[in-house]
Amino acid sequence: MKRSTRRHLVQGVLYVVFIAVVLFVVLSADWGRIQPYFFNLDVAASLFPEIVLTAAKNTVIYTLIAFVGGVLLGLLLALMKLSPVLPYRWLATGYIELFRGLPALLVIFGFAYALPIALSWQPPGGSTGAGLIGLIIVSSAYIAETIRAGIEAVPKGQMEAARSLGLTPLWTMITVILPQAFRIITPPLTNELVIIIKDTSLLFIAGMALGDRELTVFARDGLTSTANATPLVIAALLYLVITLPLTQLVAKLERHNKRGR
Amino acid sequence: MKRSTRRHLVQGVLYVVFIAVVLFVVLSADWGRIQPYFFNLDVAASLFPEIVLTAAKNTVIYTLIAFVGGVLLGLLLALMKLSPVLPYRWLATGYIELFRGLPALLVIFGFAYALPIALSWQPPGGSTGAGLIGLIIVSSAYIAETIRAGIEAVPKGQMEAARSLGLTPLWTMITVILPQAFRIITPPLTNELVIIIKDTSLLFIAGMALGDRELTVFARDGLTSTANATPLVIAALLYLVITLPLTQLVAKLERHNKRGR
Amino acid sequence: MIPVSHTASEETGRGPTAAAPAIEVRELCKTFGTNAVLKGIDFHVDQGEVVCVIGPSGSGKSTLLRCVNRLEEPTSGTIVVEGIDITDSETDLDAVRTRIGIVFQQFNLFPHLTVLQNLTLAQRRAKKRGKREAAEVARKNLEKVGLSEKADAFPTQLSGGQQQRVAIARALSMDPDMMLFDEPTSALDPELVGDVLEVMKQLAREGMTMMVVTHEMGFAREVGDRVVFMDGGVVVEQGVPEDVLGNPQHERTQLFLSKVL
Amino acid sequence: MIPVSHTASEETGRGPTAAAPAIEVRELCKTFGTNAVLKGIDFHVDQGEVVCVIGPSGSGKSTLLRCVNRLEEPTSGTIVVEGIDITDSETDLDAVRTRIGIVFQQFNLFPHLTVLQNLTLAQRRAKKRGKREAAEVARKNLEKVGLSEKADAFPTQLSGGQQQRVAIARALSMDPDMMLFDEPTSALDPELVGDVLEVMKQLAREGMTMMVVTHEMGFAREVGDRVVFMDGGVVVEQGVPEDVLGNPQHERTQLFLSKVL
Amino acid sequence: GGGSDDAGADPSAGAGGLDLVSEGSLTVCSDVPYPPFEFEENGEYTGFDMDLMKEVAKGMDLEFTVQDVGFDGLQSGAVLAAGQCDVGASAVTITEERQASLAFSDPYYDSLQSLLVPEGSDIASIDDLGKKRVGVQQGTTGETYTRENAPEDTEVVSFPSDAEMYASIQAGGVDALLQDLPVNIGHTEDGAFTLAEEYPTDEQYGFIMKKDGTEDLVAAVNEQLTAMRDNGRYQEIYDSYFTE
Ligand SMILES: Nc1ncnc2c1ncn2[C@@H]1O[C@H](COP(=O)(O)OP(=O)(O)OP(=O)(O)O)[C@@H](O)[C@H]1O
Ligand SMILES: Nc1ncnc2c1ncn2[C@@H]1O[C@H](COP(=O)(O)OP(=O)(O)OP(=O)(O)O)[C@@H](O)[C@H]1O
Ligand SMILES: [Mg+2]
Ligand SMILES: [Mg+2]
Repeated sequence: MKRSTRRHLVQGVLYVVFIAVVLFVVLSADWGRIQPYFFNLDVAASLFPEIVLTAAKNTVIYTLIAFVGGVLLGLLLALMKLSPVLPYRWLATGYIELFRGLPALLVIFGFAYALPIALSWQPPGGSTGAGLIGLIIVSSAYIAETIRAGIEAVPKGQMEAARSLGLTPLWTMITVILPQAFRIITPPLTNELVIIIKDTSLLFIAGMALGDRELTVFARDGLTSTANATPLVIAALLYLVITLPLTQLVAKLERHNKRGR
Repeated sequence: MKRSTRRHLVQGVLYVVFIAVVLFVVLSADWGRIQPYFFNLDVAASLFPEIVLTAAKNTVIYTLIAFVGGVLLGLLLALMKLSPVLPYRWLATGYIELFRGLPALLVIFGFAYALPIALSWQPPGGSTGAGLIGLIIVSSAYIAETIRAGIEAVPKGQMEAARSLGLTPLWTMITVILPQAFRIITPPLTNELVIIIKDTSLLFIAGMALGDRELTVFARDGLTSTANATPLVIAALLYLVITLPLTQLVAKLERHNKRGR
Repeated sequence: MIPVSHTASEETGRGPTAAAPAIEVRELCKTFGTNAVLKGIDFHVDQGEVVCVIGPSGSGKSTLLRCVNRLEEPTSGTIVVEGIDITDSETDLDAVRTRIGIVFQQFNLFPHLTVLQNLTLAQRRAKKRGKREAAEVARKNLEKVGLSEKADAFPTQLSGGQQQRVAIARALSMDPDMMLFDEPTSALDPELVGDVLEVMKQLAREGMTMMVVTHEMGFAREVGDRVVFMDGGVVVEQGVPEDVLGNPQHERTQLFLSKVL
Repeated sequence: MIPVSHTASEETGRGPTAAAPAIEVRELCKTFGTNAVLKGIDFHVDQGEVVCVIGPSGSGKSTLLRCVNRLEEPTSGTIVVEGIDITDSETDLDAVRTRIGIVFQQFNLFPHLTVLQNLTLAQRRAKKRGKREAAEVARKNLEKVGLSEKADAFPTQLSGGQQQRVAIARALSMDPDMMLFDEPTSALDPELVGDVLEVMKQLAREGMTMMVVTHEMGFAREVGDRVVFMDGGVVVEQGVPEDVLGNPQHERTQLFLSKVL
Repeated sequence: GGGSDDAGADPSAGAGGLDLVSEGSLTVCSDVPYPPFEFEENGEYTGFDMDLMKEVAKGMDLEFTVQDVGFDGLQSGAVLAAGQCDVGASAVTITEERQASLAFSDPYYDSLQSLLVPEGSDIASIDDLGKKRVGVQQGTTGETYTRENAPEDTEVVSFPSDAEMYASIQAGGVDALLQDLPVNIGHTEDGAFTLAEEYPTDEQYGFIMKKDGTEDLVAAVNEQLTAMRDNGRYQEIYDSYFTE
């Protein structure tokens, strides 16, 4: 038997096994039993349009706030971590290690409750505002590492060329390093954005007013009042509607970068 | 004024501002008000040794199960995504996009409840077992992308050199590509491990028997029964005890890799 | 998709025959997307002949060489290696490849394996040689390139020139019938070029069939039996070195030589 | 930490004087960790002189050149550029650097800026030139290197030789008093080397002070006023090109030249 | 299972009539802890709901097994549909909407709500909540009651569980909590908070079961509840949790 023939045979067998597995899973599932709990049409209909106009909208707003805040704070932390000044480096490292090591749930809880107790200060935006501060803190720790990696990925020669032209360190950073760093990290940064979209579901731990509800809280409200899991499924679909275009964008950017190399 | 003098001055001012901010935060915090609610010694004492022997232990066990499962499934998905066979690529891409786009919370919920209903099948380990399947599914989607990136980061010349020596594609993958890919991705893979440690806190959505509780469930139960946040603080510290050595390891590996280049 | 001509293999049968040229390329075309890189190449290397291929950057030299062992899929045309039509989809490529040694500009040693393991891997997996036999062959070839004492070193511990000599020894360990070189000295510091060229001259003296893409005109003049000048995806001129290098007929050849000599 | 001698600047005052050499290096030592790379270099370049530095890989040529504008921090020794002691911590390095043009082996163009923007950036930020004046100077220098028509191209759209000529034009746009070159043609395809050398010869004819680290012995012989041979971190031999290249005194020089000529 | 022999007093709950998830035992799902309805003490599940179900199981001659499940799985009825347990006992309010998806037992507890405020607060009744922030637990009677009875301009903040609510009132995030009376009583113990008002609601708690195919189980549970009320066992348990 020739090798190429054998290879075709192996490939054929793999195909058959693969299709068999898919068929088995699909057929052995009792779709009729799932449907009333997970795809109840009446329940689904009762969620609209509010689930989009309030819940999805709030998810997007919270995501943008946490992302913009995270990028600004993250940029500061990244520069501190790369700074020659030792205490800055320590502070940034400690901050990043701390907030990357803790579950976001606990951090949000801490900021929502410990901060007001400690400082006798109510953050703007009430409980959601406090939760958002926690989310910004967590995301900035991750984003700081992404930005630092981006800065370090800019070839050292760029810095040297800029400095030997007489540019100051600040101007070098602004005009030469950061523009390239942000281009390099657009894919991982978009990934951070997707992660934040999903982490907004943790804001609930800080408590939420009716008009402030995002997708997960809204879905859980629906779940308790209807005693049915359909709201979670609808929420899941809406998450995909928001995140999938972004992950597609990341994939496209990565392909683009690869070609550019 | 000489430039270097000016630079020293600017740096000095920055220092002063920085120390002032730190002092302000420390002094304006009312530590006396925080202490009884967040560091109650009696409450803390009542948590031991169970919080270590049961909760932390379970967290570690769940993490290992989800990580090993995630790496095995992720490797399969990565190879499928790089395969020349179109349906494999589609399936892997769809799977990865789906489970990276959904909040882990919803996926765990789905697997904990939809799977048993649909298949009339109780996963081993009860609700925790079902939740773990969800966690494996989610982590495998992320790990697949990490492994794929690792494989693609192995210089193309390695594959070409191996193939032109007459090695088959399978042997090339096993003896040449994967060993290098895994070396490259040790840092991001360790990061995935840290993320999984923290994501085990989401297993609470699947519910948990007394002996199966991990750190977050244990701490939240403690919070409710003691009406005090000390259990959360202790849990946070224990998370750091588990994650910090790992993040340190990642940092060390990254420094090492950089030097090696 | 790939027009396949069986004539060559029908005439000569499988396996090398004294009469057949080592490499015979007929009307080879290769297109990347819309970029026609090879535009109908007719080219051959006789048994025991040393052919040097020269030409400007982008003229298609590497692509031609890579087509010869199907690292690139030809768009059309026929390539017959020792009487075997390698554009035929039934041909066992892995077996043919063990008979063609290739050395690239980038040395492409396997960085995770020692020098000895680099030399034995393909012997054992593709040639199914035993451990002892493979090591014996490897040591013999390491001695040939003057690096016996480096058997247990890792590639990164060697200088560029040493790495390239190991790459040659690795290719020789498969007992190839011919060796292809793609600018083997371009990535080397000038003072390390000599050692590599010396090894190649030695090979030529021993009667190895060789196809060498190079910018080293001195080597081409001294060692080459024939020089082929390529430009824009076609063979512009070929002949004995004295003619092509000393008295070029075509304008393009004259222009190129005026720049590099 | 860095021993500083004020004698040079005290003797000559600030600013260039006709008598002072353009570059004067005295007892320069540079250690990386435990690796002594420069072991007491005494070296100078006079106004209008073209000095070529040759030597084997790792001998410290690049390190010497990089010390001259403090891209590397000298471990000990003095470097006086146009009468200004640049190892003095009070020296405004950015101002000195605008007077020293550097061209690297890797062209280090800013990939996110057009050719024109590459040439105007430092003029505007470091020399505070107006937009129009900067563009004018840039165009003048682009014409000088024969690339007027590429002003609006991005670096990736240029060949290696064109990129290197842009890098030269960028350095010239700062109106430097001297130019340092670090193997400016090593990263180029052989047929692109000529254009770059031509631009450099033109510069030399115009009387530019130049320090050129190179492997191009032809250039050194034709253009160099003096050739300096370095090995193992010391200057082994120097003199007019005919002597050093044609009739080397030291064994190490002879060995090196026998390999590269 | 052998257990149903004894319950054979009622012909409708005859042997084999109950399709239990684990033969011979009554598996009860609950979202623990929610004191005093369900909580853990010395490694055992206890509380009002738990003690009642323990009696029910005993009366049906079944083993009593508890599964601690998450809030979402329980409230959506998914744990019942997924076959993890037979009965849900977790202070679930009987509502018409839920009855469309779940089967309820007879009511076993009249929901009493109350308003918790910090000591010295100027909130004396639900009518003072205007422009104030009041914390409620998602999916509870307290939440519904607040939305229906508090002034229009009250800001109602919902929380995943009582733990976060209590944390929030301490942090000053909310000015009052409207919650099950027994739960709020627990929060008055250290003296920082006090009860401003109590509200009888016309809502009641019931045990939940799967919607379809559990008619026999519902009847059997109801029968036990009736028997407990008749023989005074219900009052005994009630008093141990809700009367000083
Ligand atoms: N994988 C590929 N995809 C697309 N284009 C390619 C690919 N490989 C080579 N090319 C293009 O084919 C042309 C010829 O490339 P090739 O490497 O054969 O030239 P060469 O003569 O070897 O040049 P050099 O001396 O620079 O190595 C170039 O224009 C190159 O851009
Ligand atoms: N940043 C650095 N850190 C540590 N060692 C360094 C660094 N830069 C250079 N070296 C070491 O200093 C020595 C001299 O390097 P240098 O680049 O000056 O040599 P060179 O003469 O320019 O060689 P080449 O011809 O290869 O460019 C080398 O051994 C190198 O490994
Ligand atoms: Mg090539
Ligand atoms: Mg150098």
